[in-house]
Amino acid sequence: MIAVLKRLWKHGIGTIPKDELLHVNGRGKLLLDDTKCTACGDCVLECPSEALSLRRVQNEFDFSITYSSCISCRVCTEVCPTNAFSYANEPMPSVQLRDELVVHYTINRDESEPKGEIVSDRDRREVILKN
Amino acid sequence: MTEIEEKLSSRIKQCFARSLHIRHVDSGSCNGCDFEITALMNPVYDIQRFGIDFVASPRHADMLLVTGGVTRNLEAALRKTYEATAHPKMLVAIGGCACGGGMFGDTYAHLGGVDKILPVSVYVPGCPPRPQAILEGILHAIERAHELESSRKGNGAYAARTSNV
Amino acid sequence: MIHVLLEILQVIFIIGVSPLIQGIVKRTKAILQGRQGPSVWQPYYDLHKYLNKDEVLSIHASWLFLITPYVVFVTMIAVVAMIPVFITHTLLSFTGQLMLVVYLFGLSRFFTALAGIDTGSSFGAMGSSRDMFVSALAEPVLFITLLAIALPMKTTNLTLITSRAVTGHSPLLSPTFYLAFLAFLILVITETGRIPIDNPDTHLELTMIHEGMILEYSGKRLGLMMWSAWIKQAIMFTLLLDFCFPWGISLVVHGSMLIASFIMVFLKLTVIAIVIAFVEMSYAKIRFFRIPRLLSAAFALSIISILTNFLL
Amino acid sequence: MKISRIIVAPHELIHACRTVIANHGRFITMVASDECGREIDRFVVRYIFAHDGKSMLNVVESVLTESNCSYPTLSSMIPAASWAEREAHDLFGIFPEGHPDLRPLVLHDDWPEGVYPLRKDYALREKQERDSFSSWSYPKVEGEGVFEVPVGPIHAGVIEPGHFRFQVMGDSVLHLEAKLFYTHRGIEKRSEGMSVVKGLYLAERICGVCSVSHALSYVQAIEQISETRVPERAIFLRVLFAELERLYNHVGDIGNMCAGIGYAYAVNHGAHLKEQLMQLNDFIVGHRFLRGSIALGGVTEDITEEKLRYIETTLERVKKEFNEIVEQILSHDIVVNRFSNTGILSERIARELSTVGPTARASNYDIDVRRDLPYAAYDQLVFEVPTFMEGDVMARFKQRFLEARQSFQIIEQVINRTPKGDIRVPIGDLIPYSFGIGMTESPRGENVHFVMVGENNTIYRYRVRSAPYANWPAVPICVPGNIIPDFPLINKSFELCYACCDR
Repeated sequence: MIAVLKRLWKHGIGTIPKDELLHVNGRGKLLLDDTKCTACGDCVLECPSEALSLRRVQNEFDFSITYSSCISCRVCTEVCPTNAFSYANEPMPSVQLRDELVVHYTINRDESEPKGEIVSDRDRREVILKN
Repeated sequence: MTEIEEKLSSRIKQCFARSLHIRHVDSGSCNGCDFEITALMNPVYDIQRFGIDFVASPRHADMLLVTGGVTRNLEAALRKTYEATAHPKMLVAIGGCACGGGMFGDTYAHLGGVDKILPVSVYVPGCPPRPQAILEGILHAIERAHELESSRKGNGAYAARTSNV
Repeated sequence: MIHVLLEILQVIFIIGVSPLIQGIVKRTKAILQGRQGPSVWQPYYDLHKYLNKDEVLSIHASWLFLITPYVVFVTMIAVVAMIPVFITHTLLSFTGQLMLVVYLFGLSRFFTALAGIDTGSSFGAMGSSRDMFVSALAEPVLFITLLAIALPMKTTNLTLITSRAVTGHSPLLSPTFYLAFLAFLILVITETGRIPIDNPDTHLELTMIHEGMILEYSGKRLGLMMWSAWIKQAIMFTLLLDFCFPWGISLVVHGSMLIASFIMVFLKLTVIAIVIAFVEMSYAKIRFFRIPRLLSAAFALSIISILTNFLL
Repeated sequence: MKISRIIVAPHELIHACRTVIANHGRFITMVASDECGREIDRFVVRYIFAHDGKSMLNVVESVLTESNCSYPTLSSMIPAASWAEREAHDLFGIFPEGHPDLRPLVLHDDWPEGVYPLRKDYALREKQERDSFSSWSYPKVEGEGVFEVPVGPIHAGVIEPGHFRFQVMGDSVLHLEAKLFYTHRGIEKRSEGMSVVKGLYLAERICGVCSVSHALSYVQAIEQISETRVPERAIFLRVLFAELERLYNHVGDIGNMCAGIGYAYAVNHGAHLKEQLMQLNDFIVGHRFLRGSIALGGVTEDITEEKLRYIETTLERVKKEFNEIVEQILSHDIVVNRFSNTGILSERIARELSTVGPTARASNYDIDVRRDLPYAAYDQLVFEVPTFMEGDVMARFKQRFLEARQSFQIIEQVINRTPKGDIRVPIGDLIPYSFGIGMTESPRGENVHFVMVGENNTIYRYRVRSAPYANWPAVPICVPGNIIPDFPLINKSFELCYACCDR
């Protein structure tokens, strides 16, 4: 009993205050800087969990990140030639509908020469490259 | 929504905001999410100060935290646990696997995602989500507890729709 | 008239304050573990929620399962009506009261255990069998201990015991008191299902005793079962106060005296709750088959206490 | 590590394995595979043996034809092979003749008969209807006063799923039957056809709390095939990550074991220490479970000098508190009483079942991959492998404590000795249909990964024998004779993960 009190005296209460609780330091949410992205599709091909997809919509590209699949592995940050990816310090959003876990970015790059339309096909779990 | 229903839902929200009992169900996770849920109970995060506690029986619980993307061998057990929980109840999917299959996806032994068999209130993505994210998800679910009554009515229809999955 | 009102107030006080005592125990434990812990009002919130929830019943549940929470709750209220809290008068008062208290505890136990078996769940049955094992040992010891307390007071009427304890010379001088006090403390821990006998916070279904029996309850009935357990805890604490630390319990109906005794009782209950939390934190659960040893220690203590009473 | 292959006909398997064992070979696991894509008809079984101290593995191989896919069982000679053979029977439909217990293991009773998911002609996504007629048979103990207590698969605490059946007399356990593989996700099938780079992320997710060890086993298997030489700095950093993982697991387990006896004080302080270690992990590689730290051909993240210093100061603090807490726990007489003589695993059974890790070492079975088959930089570091004679819960508790102390020492050495240089090299070419075997010592024991690559750098067959897979069969053996309330304690003292056993 004395030991219990001694420890409490020495180390106090370790609980972090409520207002600091939701503050996170490590990698959390994956973000894309759509001004840097050239829609080359390398990340889509390399992503191990098929969290990324790229789709051509007329003259633009629709780039999407599916948070429910993202495993924060940093492969995309490594392969991206323009360093367009970054991790925010906030956790991935908790949502009510699964569709809200997908964020879309529209990429409009005239000067880039995209390799083609890349679709991450979730049913077949492979990436199809179409020209 | 009738007046009675509206009253009822505010009452539920009021109840859950101060006292929430959680039952954790592992439906085939890698153990990572489970450990982060355990971490919520440690002195640093101390989830009990929010009036949230983990209980031993689904009958005592208001919320199920499901980790893992439902394996074939656990599908029946998960359904039974859900049925054994008293209304009003919520189901929160913790981790990438529970949200949509994660790395393992859809295989002969893995359904990939809790929402294929049961209605999910809140999805918490991450592999595994940090304790802070899980807590945020739980608080998020409490906030929308007032929608529970409507989901309760839709339940029958949902079961019928998913029975042939 | 004022007596009856006060006595009813006494009953309401114990029923109302019992969740708070539980809250204080939990909060103290949390602080000793180095964390902030739930608010002391948490049991009230829990109770409020349980009473508002729907129930899920096992298909095997019979009338016994359904009726048990009410039986247990009413039994506890009946006991509360017999024990002095801040005045020595009680709603029910007669010779042999102590025996009835033990038997009423036995009745609630009997029903809880049957309800545990009733649903056919293995944990319920396991909890019931263990509870019967513990109570088979604890009940005779409780008798002897109560006897050890009743003997120097020369009555089994709780009102008289308490009033004699209050008016009599300080019991702190006699060894009888210390021995009986120790024995009673062990029994308080046993009866309230705390460490080192049972673990109230456990999530391990294989080690549960009380929790195992109420595993199948949900909603309102679960709330009642929990509340009954808290009331029982409050009763045990109050009995401990009545027998061993009766200072401040008012003998007569007098305004300022009553307020003082009210505050005293409240403070004493808080102190006991904190002490129990300390005991719980400093011990681990003992091996199941070692429980008889602990209880036989209590038995021996009360026997010696009785003997010293005759010898000294 | 050198691999020597012995190829025999099925009827010669027993003889060949006996010879290997006589030459001090230690049975590790059996790997079955369906290799119908090549010119082989059709199944291959491989029994893997290790020669401790010589850094050599023996693989006894045999080809089974599709028409006659049976082979003599080795379970009677090597009890440890029993599960692997049962699993192969479930997933490939190859038949070990004379096996004493061929009940389904991985696929439960509702899986239809005659359907084998790991055969190459079975599509990954093909679902099967539930066969509700067959049921799992449990051996029963009969007699007056004996009754059965079924537990699980969903448990009351935050624990993984497993089903246990106790045959009890009062509270004393007469027999325990464990039905596992509830979290079987089909990872081995899932990996087939995946590129080896992506396979690493799958390997990390086999188990939440041994991610580094699993990833390391996997990359070692691939590096063995491609004959990659990993840079010096990287192998030291690998040791750092592996030991940090061991540390947070052992520290957490020490607290967790006290949960089995309701000693809440130690549970919470243990959890607090573990949290500090996990926050340290988060700080150095950005993941609380150290996922994403190991890469093919090295490590992903370089640890800067400041980070190394930070690790040093944090561990100094944790170490002091850890010693304090363990001292307090061990001086508590109820704890000592509950821990000693509970759940004894005898040395004989530990050896026969080829148990691994702290469990084996606490039963005086002195094996440790770090010392016997050194990998990463372990051959350049000085550390001891503690062992105990008793084999009870107390021995396993002290074992973890002493091992954690060794880990503190190893990390200290790594911090002072890590050389400068590259942290990653590209891996070489992978010759199709060659295999590699990676072995590492996780906090729970040795993890063995068998990887066979196919064409275009994809995985052809991936088999994981995790530490819990080797240790689980020992648990039901040491429970009878104890009482039911002691089971959670015994189970926690083994600290077996269900996820990496079931895969």
